[in-house]
Amino acid sequence: MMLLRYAVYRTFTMLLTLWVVSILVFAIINLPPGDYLSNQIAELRATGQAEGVAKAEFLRKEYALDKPLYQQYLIWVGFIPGPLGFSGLIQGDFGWSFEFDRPVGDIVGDALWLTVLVNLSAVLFVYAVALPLGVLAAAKSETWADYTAGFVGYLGLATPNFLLALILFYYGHKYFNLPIGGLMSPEFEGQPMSWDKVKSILLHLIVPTFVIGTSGAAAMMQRLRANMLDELSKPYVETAKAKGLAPAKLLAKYPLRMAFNPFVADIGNLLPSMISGSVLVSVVLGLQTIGPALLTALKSQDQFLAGFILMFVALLTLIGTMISDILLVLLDPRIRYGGRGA
Amino acid sequence: MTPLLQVDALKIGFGTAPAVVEDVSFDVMPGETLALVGESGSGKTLTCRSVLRILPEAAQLRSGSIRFDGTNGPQDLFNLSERAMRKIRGDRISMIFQEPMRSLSPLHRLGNQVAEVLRLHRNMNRAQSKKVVLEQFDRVGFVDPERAWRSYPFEMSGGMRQRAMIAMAMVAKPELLIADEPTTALDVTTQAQVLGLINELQRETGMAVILVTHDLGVVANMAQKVVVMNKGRVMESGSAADVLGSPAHGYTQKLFNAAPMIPEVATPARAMEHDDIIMDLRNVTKTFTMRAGGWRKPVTVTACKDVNLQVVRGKTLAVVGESGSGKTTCARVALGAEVPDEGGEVLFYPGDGADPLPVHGMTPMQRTAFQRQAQMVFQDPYSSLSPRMRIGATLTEPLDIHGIGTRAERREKAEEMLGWVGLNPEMLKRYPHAFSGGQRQRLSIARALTLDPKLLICDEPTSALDVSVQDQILSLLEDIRDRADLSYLFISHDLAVVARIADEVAVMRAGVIVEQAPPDTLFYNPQHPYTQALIAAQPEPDISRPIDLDLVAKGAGAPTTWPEMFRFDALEAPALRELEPGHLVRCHA
Amino acid sequence: ASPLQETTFWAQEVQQGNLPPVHDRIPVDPLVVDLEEKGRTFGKQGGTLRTFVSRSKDVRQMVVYGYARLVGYDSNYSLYPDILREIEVVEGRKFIMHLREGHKWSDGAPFTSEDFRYWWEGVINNPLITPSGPPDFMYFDGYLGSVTFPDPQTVIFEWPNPNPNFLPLLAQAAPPFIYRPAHYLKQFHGEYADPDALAKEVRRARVKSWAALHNKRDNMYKFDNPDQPTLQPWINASPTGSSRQLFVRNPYYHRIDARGVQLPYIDVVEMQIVSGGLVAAKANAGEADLQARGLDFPDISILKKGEADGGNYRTVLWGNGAASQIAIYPNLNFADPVWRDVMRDVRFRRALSYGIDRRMINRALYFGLAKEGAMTALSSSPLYNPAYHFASAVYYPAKANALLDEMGLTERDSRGIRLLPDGRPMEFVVETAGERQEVENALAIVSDTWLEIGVKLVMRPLDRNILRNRVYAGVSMAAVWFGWDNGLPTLNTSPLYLAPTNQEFFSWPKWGQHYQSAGELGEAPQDDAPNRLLAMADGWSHAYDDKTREIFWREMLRIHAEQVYAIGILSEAPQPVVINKNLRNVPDTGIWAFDPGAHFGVHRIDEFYYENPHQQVSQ
Amino acid sequence: MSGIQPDNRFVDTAPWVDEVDASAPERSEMDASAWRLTWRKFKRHKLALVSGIFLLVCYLILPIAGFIAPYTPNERSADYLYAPPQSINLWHEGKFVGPYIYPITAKADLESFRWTYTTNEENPMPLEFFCEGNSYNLFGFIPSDTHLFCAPAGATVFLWGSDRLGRDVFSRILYGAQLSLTVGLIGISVSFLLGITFGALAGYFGGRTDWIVNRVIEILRSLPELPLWLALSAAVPSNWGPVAVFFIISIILGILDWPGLARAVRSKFLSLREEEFVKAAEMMGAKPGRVIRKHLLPNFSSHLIASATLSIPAMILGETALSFLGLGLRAPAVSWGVMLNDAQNLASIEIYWWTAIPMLPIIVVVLAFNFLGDGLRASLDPYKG
Ligand SMILES: Nc1ncnc2c1ncn2[C@@H]1O[C@H](COP(=O)(O)OP(=O)(O)OP(=O)(O)O)[C@@H](O)[C@H]1O
Ligand SMILES: Nc1ncnc2c1ncn2[C@@H]1O[C@H](COP(=O)(O)OP(=O)(O)OP(=O)(O)O)[C@@H](O)[C@H]1O
Ligand SMILES: [Mg+2]
Ligand SMILES: [Mg+2]
Repeated sequence: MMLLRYAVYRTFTMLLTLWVVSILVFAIINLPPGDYLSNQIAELRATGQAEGVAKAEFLRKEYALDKPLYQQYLIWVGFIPGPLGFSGLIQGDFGWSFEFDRPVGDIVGDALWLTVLVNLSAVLFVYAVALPLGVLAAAKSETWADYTAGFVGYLGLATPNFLLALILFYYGHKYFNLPIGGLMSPEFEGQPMSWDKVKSILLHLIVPTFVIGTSGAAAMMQRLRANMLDELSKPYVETAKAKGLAPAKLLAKYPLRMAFNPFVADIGNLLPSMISGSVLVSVVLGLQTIGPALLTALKSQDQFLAGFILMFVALLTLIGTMISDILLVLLDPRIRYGGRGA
Repeated sequence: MTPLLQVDALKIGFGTAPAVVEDVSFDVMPGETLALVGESGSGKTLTCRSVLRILPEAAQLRSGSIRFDGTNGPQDLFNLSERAMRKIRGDRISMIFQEPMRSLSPLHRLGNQVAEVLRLHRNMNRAQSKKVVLEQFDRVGFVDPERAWRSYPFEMSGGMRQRAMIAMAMVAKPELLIADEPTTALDVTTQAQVLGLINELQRETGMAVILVTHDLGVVANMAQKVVVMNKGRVMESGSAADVLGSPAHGYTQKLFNAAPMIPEVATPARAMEHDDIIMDLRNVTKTFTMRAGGWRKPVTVTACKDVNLQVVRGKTLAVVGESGSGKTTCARVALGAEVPDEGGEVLFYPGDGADPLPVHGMTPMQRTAFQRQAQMVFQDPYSSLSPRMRIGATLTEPLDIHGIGTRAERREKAEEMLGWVGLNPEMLKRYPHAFSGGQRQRLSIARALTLDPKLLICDEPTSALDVSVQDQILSLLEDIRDRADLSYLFISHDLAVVARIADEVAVMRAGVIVEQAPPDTLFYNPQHPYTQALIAAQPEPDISRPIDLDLVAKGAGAPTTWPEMFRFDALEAPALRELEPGHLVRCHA
Repeated sequence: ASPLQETTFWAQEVQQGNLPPVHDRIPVDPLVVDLEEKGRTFGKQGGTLRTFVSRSKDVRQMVVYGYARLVGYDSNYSLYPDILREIEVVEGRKFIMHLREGHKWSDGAPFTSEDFRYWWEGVINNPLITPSGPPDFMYFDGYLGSVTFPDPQTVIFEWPNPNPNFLPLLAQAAPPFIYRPAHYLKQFHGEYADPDALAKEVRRARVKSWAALHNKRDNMYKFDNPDQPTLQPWINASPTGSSRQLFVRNPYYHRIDARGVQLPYIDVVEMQIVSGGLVAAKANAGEADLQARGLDFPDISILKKGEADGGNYRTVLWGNGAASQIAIYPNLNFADPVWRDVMRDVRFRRALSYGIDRRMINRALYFGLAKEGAMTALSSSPLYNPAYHFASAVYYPAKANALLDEMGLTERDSRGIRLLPDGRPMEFVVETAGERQEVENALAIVSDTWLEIGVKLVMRPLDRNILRNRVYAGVSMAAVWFGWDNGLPTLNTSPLYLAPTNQEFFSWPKWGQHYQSAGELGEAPQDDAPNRLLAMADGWSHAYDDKTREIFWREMLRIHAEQVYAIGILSEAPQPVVINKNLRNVPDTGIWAFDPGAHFGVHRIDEFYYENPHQQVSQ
Repeated sequence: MSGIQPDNRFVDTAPWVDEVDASAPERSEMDASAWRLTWRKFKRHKLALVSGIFLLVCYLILPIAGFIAPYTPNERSADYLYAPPQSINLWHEGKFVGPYIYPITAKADLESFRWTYTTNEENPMPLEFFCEGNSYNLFGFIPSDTHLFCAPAGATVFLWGSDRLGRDVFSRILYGAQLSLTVGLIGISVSFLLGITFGALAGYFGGRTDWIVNRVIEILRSLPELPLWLALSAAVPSNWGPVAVFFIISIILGILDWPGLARAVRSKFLSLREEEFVKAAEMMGAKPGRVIRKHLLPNFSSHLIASATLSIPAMILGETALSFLGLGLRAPAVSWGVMLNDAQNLASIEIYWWTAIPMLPIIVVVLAFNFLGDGLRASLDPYKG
């Protein structure tokens, strides 16, 4: 009941925030000098392609890029009509990607599930590895198990992702015949799901999951370990021990839940990072996720694509923080969001 | 018959320091109750914990042996594997920890925590265990077991948490129950109920009990054997009749002499003057919204209702009453830690004719001044001490906050305070967890006193102290009161203590004050059935005069069963009437 | 000639009657390639060629590699009719194009002058599709050319004055497609299509107008619309957005070998989009059959290692066709007046050039395999002149110092850095696109030797778009880029790109803008030399005999050599090319250039074949 | 000394005095400050102590890196490109020579396109000590050209090989440490300062403060860093040195980076502020600042220490990601990130493995920080020892 009211209230705040973010996003995208089409024209001229110039000019008119920035913003969001009527974000028209020459919705839609797949598997990897190891490292702190886990984690952390990927690709291919780059064997692309395709995807996922996951896992593990160590000597753990609980269950039920507080706070970041996380890694690994599309769009100032992805990520961020705030109360009943003493 | 538990030449120490428990031996027979009494900090808790091998990380079991001879045959508890030990914990031997407030997980509902034992050792499913636990909750005196099941520990009063802890330890019907001061936070009628429950279980299952307590009355009523400890050593041990009847050791004699008693009162006292009051609680009502809900409709609890209390300058107002009746809540409201519901207000009179200050509407400046003059001793000293702050820092903090003295002076003051409460200055370096329960309670008192306050609210300040230390502390408090005109709002369950220190007593039950009078009047002529029940339930340290636990446990029964004159239903209580000058009773005309 | 042979790849389709037999597919007078003359061998049809690109829009590389043009360059960089049967040039101003009889689009529709007409009338002169009107190349000397279509096989382009730019333009790697598959595009054209159907189509494609739809479907160069018919050797057979693009042989392709086998030899090209950084790793793993794009010289050692470890490929080194592999462009239109004046002094530019130890750079970065020297026509160009190549391009710090001293820049600060006339230290900021490590390495070496002449080089990597915008705006002091794309000019190559006619030459963005915008933007060059370059370029355009043209060309190259507008460091840097061991007809030496050359284009990738195509397919 | 009485009761027979032992231990001992006590506990952590000393040495070396390195960072040995690591030996053919190296000569192998090196094992060339080399600045401002050791004329001393341009990897690592171990930490500090401050304010005060801080966090988090960096790379004035640019970038990174930490701090504080000891402190009159500093933060210090340790590798490596966008450090500045950036290709893994050596100091330093942090955490842990 209280939570329900809280959720409704947060939704309203969210819309407000989203609006502020939309202004900022638009401003930032347009911060670097030039715009997509003028860059495009320059590039076309530089490579001697007279032909494309006419097309670029055509698009400039059609997408109102010849209007002042504030009008472009209003058209983009859908507050005022563009050259061909209302068609903004709030009308459900996400715009056109000049770079890919397709509607923004299509591009994002295609890449979305791969993105979620890659990052979800990375997140699962992080949790699957970091949770048990972090708890173990805390329970067996200052033993070789603890040190080994820490060392391996830091090894992953201290290796630049791209280098790590290259190493894994190179030796993985050499010794285990793992594929290099991509998310599935090319012959499966556009094919319906089949057992072989799933296998291929899983095989391709190994290295990216590992590369994206290691740093996250190491970070989570160490933090969890620290938080767990704080909890382990608390009296309530002794009580639980006096009940005769087995260590694994005991740790999971009592101190882990306490130690989890800071991580729940960050669960809000999980959603957006599913989309925009690991951009650079995806770029260097050649994964067809949203990340590389975003980077390309930003670099070339493909403003509708970049804008939409950024707004999408922002929305997820907002939803994420809301979820994390609600989870926080569920996790720790003592937490209230009111002011002090109120 | 072989003893169920044999503790032999136990020696426990910390680091390189001399042992804190030395050469402790005793036997517990099945079905028997052994009382462990002794000075605060003498190692009782450590001894108990070593039976379950749950000692602080820094503690070392230096030597000795502990054997347990339960249904599974004799076992050497010191050399048992962890796995085998887990089978014993909670199942064969269970323990009630001394500080129930800290010993419960703050994130889990009480029901969940208690039922876990059953699910673990008795293979019960959720529904079965819930049924058993609710029953147990009822037997330890929860008026609304269902609410207790759903509550989080922080939503419960001190005594309620303690009862949950008791329920947790007893619900699985262990062979040996180690109860480390299980009733300190309970009023005497509830205490009687719990002790009765223990007795009952002993009769039913042949459970043996190690009962750590400071209350010699409880010892007299419960124990067959007594072990007296002091400074880590056993001073005297033997059958209860012998030890209580004719203490042989000097320490034992001293201890028993210090036991306070409710005085035999010949005449009622004169009414109290209420002209120079220092604090005035007016129509204080406090309603809490339970967190238990989540997505459901919120449930509210009225902790206290329409409480009017006046603390007279230089005098002691004692509040006694049922566990969960809102005493702590009133105290916290009085010092501004909680905001009362609309309509209530608390006024503080700085004295010297200055205008009264509304505690809940002060400017920051006024607040700082107020906080210097009014201090509180929390019911739960462990929680109120910063776990990561050394005691030295904790004790100097109030001075630090108010910018009093230099570093060295603060330090000296801290040492002096420690001396006052009978602790060693060497302890300044320790963290709160490295103290015994009674020591922490004294630390809490010491901290409250460092600022030389004008008003001190003590929430059960001596419950964890053995009678001789308690005597010392009470003398100290009286001394300061007389010397520095300090006023107390004193919450306690121990009527004997109240009788000694109070100038006026208010009795609370179910969130309202049912009777209020000077102690002598009250003990001479208790009017309210609840007050009468309380006085009757106070155990006496005389083995020849046992109280009938079952009888007094009934207390005064539910308010709806009281004589017509006092009866009330839910929160619709009759008004408080002045029967004779200074003697208020809640009754119909 | 020998009888035509049916293509195995399409044999089944032909049998089932879905496709006409080969003699009905190819033009009546196909282009018969003379393999023997080129020293090449006859091949077999079949096989899949795997290659990598790094961006999804690089699908267009297939138009480049395929290199079927109306007229194209041969491997000696002379023009010959390719798609056209013949082209007559009258007085250099009238171009009569003769199409091949029976030439068909890849969907079997005839390729006729109607396709040109559609381009001219339906596309170029339709204000909705092309709001900016006919493209620049249709204007010459201010006159718009005319296009006529006397019969289905003939198209005539005509200008009042001789237009020497027209044919080279058609042979470009990225040519203007002056013909469009009219039969296909008409369904998207407001003037031809059924309005209702069109409106539905517009909605389906989620675009805003039929013109946008037309534009979207009409991607001759982008090559991303599998439905659009083409004349290229391979046709796109994959949906857009896929990371693997398949290209299958064009059944109507107009070339055959002398034995009557229709080209291309290779059935399928599989182009996979991978991250740029992984191309070398994939090539090393033997996953590329023909790869140069995405490979840089530093990758050579790992490629050779893969070869030695038993990889099924060989690596050869071609030369890069840009006029300079790394060139520094001092911005003569820089906004800071003090710096600008310094940079406009030719002595300064020469001094910088003398201050570069090119040998060292060549050795460190290219094993000494590149050619050290200034930016000028490459050695394989008929216009090559060693004097220009080495002009101011030897390491001669004493001379550099002398030049700078002579300019009066004698004051130095405590670090030994010379001071500008207004007292600031000479911190010469060179901006790069930050894409090539070799540039950074080269600049690291340059900065060491420039210190000796008292100039401090500050390197600043930027994104290429940002770099361009900064240069154009005149806020960047100097930039690094390749030299002229076309390092292999012939007499008949327009030298316009040597003159300040476009802002893409980073030394004179403003002058270029002035020329491009016909005086509206930018600023006119005041100095002698640039104006002379403009005059020469104009002169070349109006010279019709080789002799005069050569004079103009050489004079322009001389001016560049003398003025050192761009400080070239080295050229003909080796470009690794990975070739499957079974792939035949791939030259061991060659020029890797976009224009002219179209990368593999001039080397006629449609003549490459597998020794054992069947084994290849099963891979 | 049996205390068993006839009635089976035990009475202790040892002498007993009824007195509290209030004798204070030594004064100096008493006055030991909290820091001293913590330090005493810390010292017992051998691994942490060793790590701390190691890091201290590292930082002490920074200002004199130029002295220890045989070469300056951008000194190229044109004839020794991609030279493999050379070892320093003491004994030559059973004879003690003192530290010496064998000279090497390079040959371009145009078959495999590598530089191949032959070692002349006949000719041991003793190292020179306190010799003259290229000049550098001691402590950043004292010009000097004396090096601890250098190669004798005609030889080279590449302890960890040389890179593509013939620069000594060992020396560059030493110089790189000067940046990698300092500038990045500034970003961390900024981020921690902001994160803790705002997180603490939001968590402790809750209500309106919490609302505002959370909206700021949400907005900052929604604003992707990528485009900001891109915009920045265009906006930084071009005559700024690489270090200055990097400095600014790392501060901006810090400014953008705090929300994560702030959320963690906030959520923990939301829970901690309900604790009884916080109430107790407040009721003694403690101001919010004090409650936060003395009561709340210490209870979250383990997490903070762990987070700080973890952000160090991120900061050292952050620039490799930045250089992807043209914003990283660049020549002539050297840092470990820059060096690794150069090593991000297959050849560096498979052929010129020594160019990837900069990973080593990163790992060692990070592990040292980790052990140090863990030791610190343990010595702040009241339950330990
Ligand atoms: N972690 C620790 N480090 C050092 N000393 C400790 C530690 N824990 C307990 N002690 C000391 O051990 C002694 C025995 O403690 P214990 O808790 O057993 O006392 P107790 O008899 O239960 O006292 P109380 O009645 O006050 O609860 C006390 O003096 C206490 O100060
Ligand atoms: N934070 C809270 N949320 C909900 N209910 C609360 C809260 N604090 C107290 N209560 C309820 O208020 C009632 C009064 O509690 P209070 O702590 O004042 O009792 P008490 O008289 O001090 O009892 P005890 O003697 O057991 O300490 C109890 O029923 C308790 O459950
Ligand atoms: Mg105790
Ligand atoms: Mg209470």
